[in-house]
Amino acid sequence: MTTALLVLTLASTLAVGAWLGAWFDRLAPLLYGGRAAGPLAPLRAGAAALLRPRIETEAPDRMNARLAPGWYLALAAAGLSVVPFAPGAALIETPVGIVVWGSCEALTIVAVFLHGWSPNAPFPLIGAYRYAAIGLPVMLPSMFVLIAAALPAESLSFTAIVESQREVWNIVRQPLGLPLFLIVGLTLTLRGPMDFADAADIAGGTSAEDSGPGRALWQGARLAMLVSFSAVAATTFLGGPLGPALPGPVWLWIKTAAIMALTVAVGHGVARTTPSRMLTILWVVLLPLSFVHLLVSGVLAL
Amino acid sequence: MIDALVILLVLFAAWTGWRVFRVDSMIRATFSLMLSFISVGAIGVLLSAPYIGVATVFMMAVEMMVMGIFMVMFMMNPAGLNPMMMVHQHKLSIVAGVLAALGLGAAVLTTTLPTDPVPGETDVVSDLGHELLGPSMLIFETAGVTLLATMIGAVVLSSRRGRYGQADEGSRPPGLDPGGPPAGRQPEGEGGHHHHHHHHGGH
Amino acid sequence: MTLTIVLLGAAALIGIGLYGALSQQSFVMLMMGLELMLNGALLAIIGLWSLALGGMPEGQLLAIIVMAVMAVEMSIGFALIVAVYRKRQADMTEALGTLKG
Amino acid sequence: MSWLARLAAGAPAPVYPVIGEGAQPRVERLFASAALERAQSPRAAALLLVSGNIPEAHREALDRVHDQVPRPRLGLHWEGDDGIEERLLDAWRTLCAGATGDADRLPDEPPNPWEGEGDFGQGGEGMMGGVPYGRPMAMTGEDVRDGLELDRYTARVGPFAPMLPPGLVLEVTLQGDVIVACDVLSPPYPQPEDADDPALCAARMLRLLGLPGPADRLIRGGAAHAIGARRAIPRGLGRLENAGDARMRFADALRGRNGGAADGIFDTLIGLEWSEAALALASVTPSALRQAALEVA
Repeated sequence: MTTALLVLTLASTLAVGAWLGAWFDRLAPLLYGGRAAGPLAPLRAGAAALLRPRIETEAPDRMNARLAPGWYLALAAAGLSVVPFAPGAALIETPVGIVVWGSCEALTIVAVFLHGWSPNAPFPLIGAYRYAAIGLPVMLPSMFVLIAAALPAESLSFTAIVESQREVWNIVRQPLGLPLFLIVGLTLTLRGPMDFADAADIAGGTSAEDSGPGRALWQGARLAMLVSFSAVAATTFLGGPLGPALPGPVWLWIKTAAIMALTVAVGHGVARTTPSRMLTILWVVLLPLSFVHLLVSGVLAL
Repeated sequence: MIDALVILLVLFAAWTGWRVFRVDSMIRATFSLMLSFISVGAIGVLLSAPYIGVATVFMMAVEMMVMGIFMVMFMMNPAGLNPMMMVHQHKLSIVAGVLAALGLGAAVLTTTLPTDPVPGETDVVSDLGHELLGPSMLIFETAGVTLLATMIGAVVLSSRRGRYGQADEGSRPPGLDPGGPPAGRQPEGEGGHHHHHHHHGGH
Repeated sequence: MTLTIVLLGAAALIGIGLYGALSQQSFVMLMMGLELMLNGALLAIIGLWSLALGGMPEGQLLAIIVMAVMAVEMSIGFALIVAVYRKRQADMTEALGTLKG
Repeated sequence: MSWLARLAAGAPAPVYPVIGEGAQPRVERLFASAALERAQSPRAAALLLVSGNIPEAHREALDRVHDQVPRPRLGLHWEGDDGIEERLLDAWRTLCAGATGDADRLPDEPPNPWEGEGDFGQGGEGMMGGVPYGRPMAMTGEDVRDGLELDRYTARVGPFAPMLPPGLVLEVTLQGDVIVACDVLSPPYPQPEDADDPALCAARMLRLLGLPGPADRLIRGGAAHAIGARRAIPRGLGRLENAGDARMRFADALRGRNGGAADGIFDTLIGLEWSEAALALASVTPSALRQAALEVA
């Protein structure tokens, strides 16, 4: 019974969250002097994509072309499944929650790579290579940040991480964590400064040959991943379902929406540098920074 | 229920392992191997080793992504237009593989295997943590140092800049006495046979 | 019963891996064979630890060691491939009749 | 009309612009203000907006782009007259209502014969290289970056590629992401003076930096609010004598100043990554780029 309820909650969180994320995407221009669109705009865009036909490139890797968007969506769902909607109520209650989420992150790189590999076309392939080159080093800050969050909880499970934040949220204890994790989120959701897979200089990169339902599913999966990432970030840094008066899931939804808005805003307003420069920044700045973050968090957690 | 799932996953792991050497796509081969690892990881999760299982999935996803890029870099198979079967001593390998599998299988079948499953209430993850940073700390630390040595070794090996000049130029060790002939011998002629022809097609 | 099947699966993986390691000409494919053999070893360790050792923590430690071995094998293997390719433009085992400079 | 089609008809029309001679500024201004979606590739579009004169030599390329837009599709011509936005929206609604749209212009077959050669007919020697269907396959070759001498891949980009100035056709040889050889096959189309408007020039770079929103705002006459746009451009990229580097030209354009001549810009592309090269080309004005290309071509 509880399981069925949790499955339903997870599915509706992903669906409603994806719509909300798409709307945020259309509200974000307001911040940067553009025009916004109404809440129906995401549905219209989705319908427009669904209405278009599927295109087949020459000699594609057909199986992977069909599967890649599905993988991406499945990984978003799997990542969300270890997040507790109320204290102790995750769909999959596991002692190694953050490792499960880490695996979803790593497999996301594979899914995006396959999406770029499968059409057998130059620009998608370049996007796939770039994403693999950027995505792999991004895994390191991600792991450091998550392990740092696990230290005060003395556990790898998200439920314990939530419990450890009853007194004070991790965002206060570990202020560097959220900014570093935001970079991971931008990478996972192919957004703004970290969108090296679907960039403008390669005509949309891995999505350049997408049309029709495949494109709709891919964009939907990107948004679902945004929801999952934000829920994980809200659980790790903002205390997840903890909060006064309102029930746990509502707090998680509110916090998730806040992180989504933050991610979308950063994605729309921060410039993307060139891949080789970003690679240098990742290895030379972000990796040592996340290591220092882990060290400080470890000392504080003693 | 768990048994049935484990059996299915074992079969899937073996089948995807077999597909690695049978598909004509570099990327499919790589990610077929990844699926084989993921099924072993899933077996770990089902058989009450959640950390080992999930960590296998995480590690192999990263490793196989790197492997895939190396495949594309170094395999000679443009666009999958031709079969990827590039083998030597094929019959010998088949015989060796089959013999190894049969031998190990026979050993498994003839042994009386003990039955002593993990007790249900064990907290295996915290057990593992205490083991790693307790009695087996030395082993764990040794693994850590080995990995560090590996990192340094890998960078040194693959770097172009070397102590004796660029790695792709004929490297010459310094002489035994100042200005003398280089220590050691230079191989005569070029090693390796060149199968890459520089071919410029018209279009 | 489950343990037998898991171990038979491990034997099959080791056999397939051995076939790959012996038969493949391309270095990268050869390494895939080696990885597959280690995968079989990992499966056997997980199975034995879970079903025959009564939850002894050293069993999990062994699995961690196998994973570390895989990481070492991968990175040194790829570094060697790069080094050899840089020197000889060779990516096949036959091209290395000699290991001299 | 199904509910899905009715919903879709309300979406911004996905348009892929094909920009000909003299049409660049008006097309860029149209997409900055209208309720249209500028598709990043023809596959993402339903409408093809052809504006300005397309030279005879590029008609086949136009037909190919036309056929890459998935069916049902509609192609529209625009010569600068008013009401184009309504025409595009009408066309999009017609397509959503189930119109069949334009037929293919080219036969759906490879542009060149197969020319099989080699063990498996892929056309090369051994197992690599070759030009099946006239497409040069990747082949190992000299290398400008790390000395590994991995595969080089030659392709033509242009004349209607979204990241390059309209009309420019480059034959680039890429090694991974790095340009090892680059020929100008055809210079950018002549554009009116208006195309050198600093706002349009800066907006083109902003778009490449992943900031389409601030780019549109800049074209509409506002200020570009974006974080790190100038610093995202690598220092020394596309450095020219007397004209600074791309970062400086971008800062100048934001201040409303035009860059000067761009002679030698194509020589700076060798050794750059593709995204850097696109930025470097966008950092000079269309007229200067055309001059530089005419000298090389």
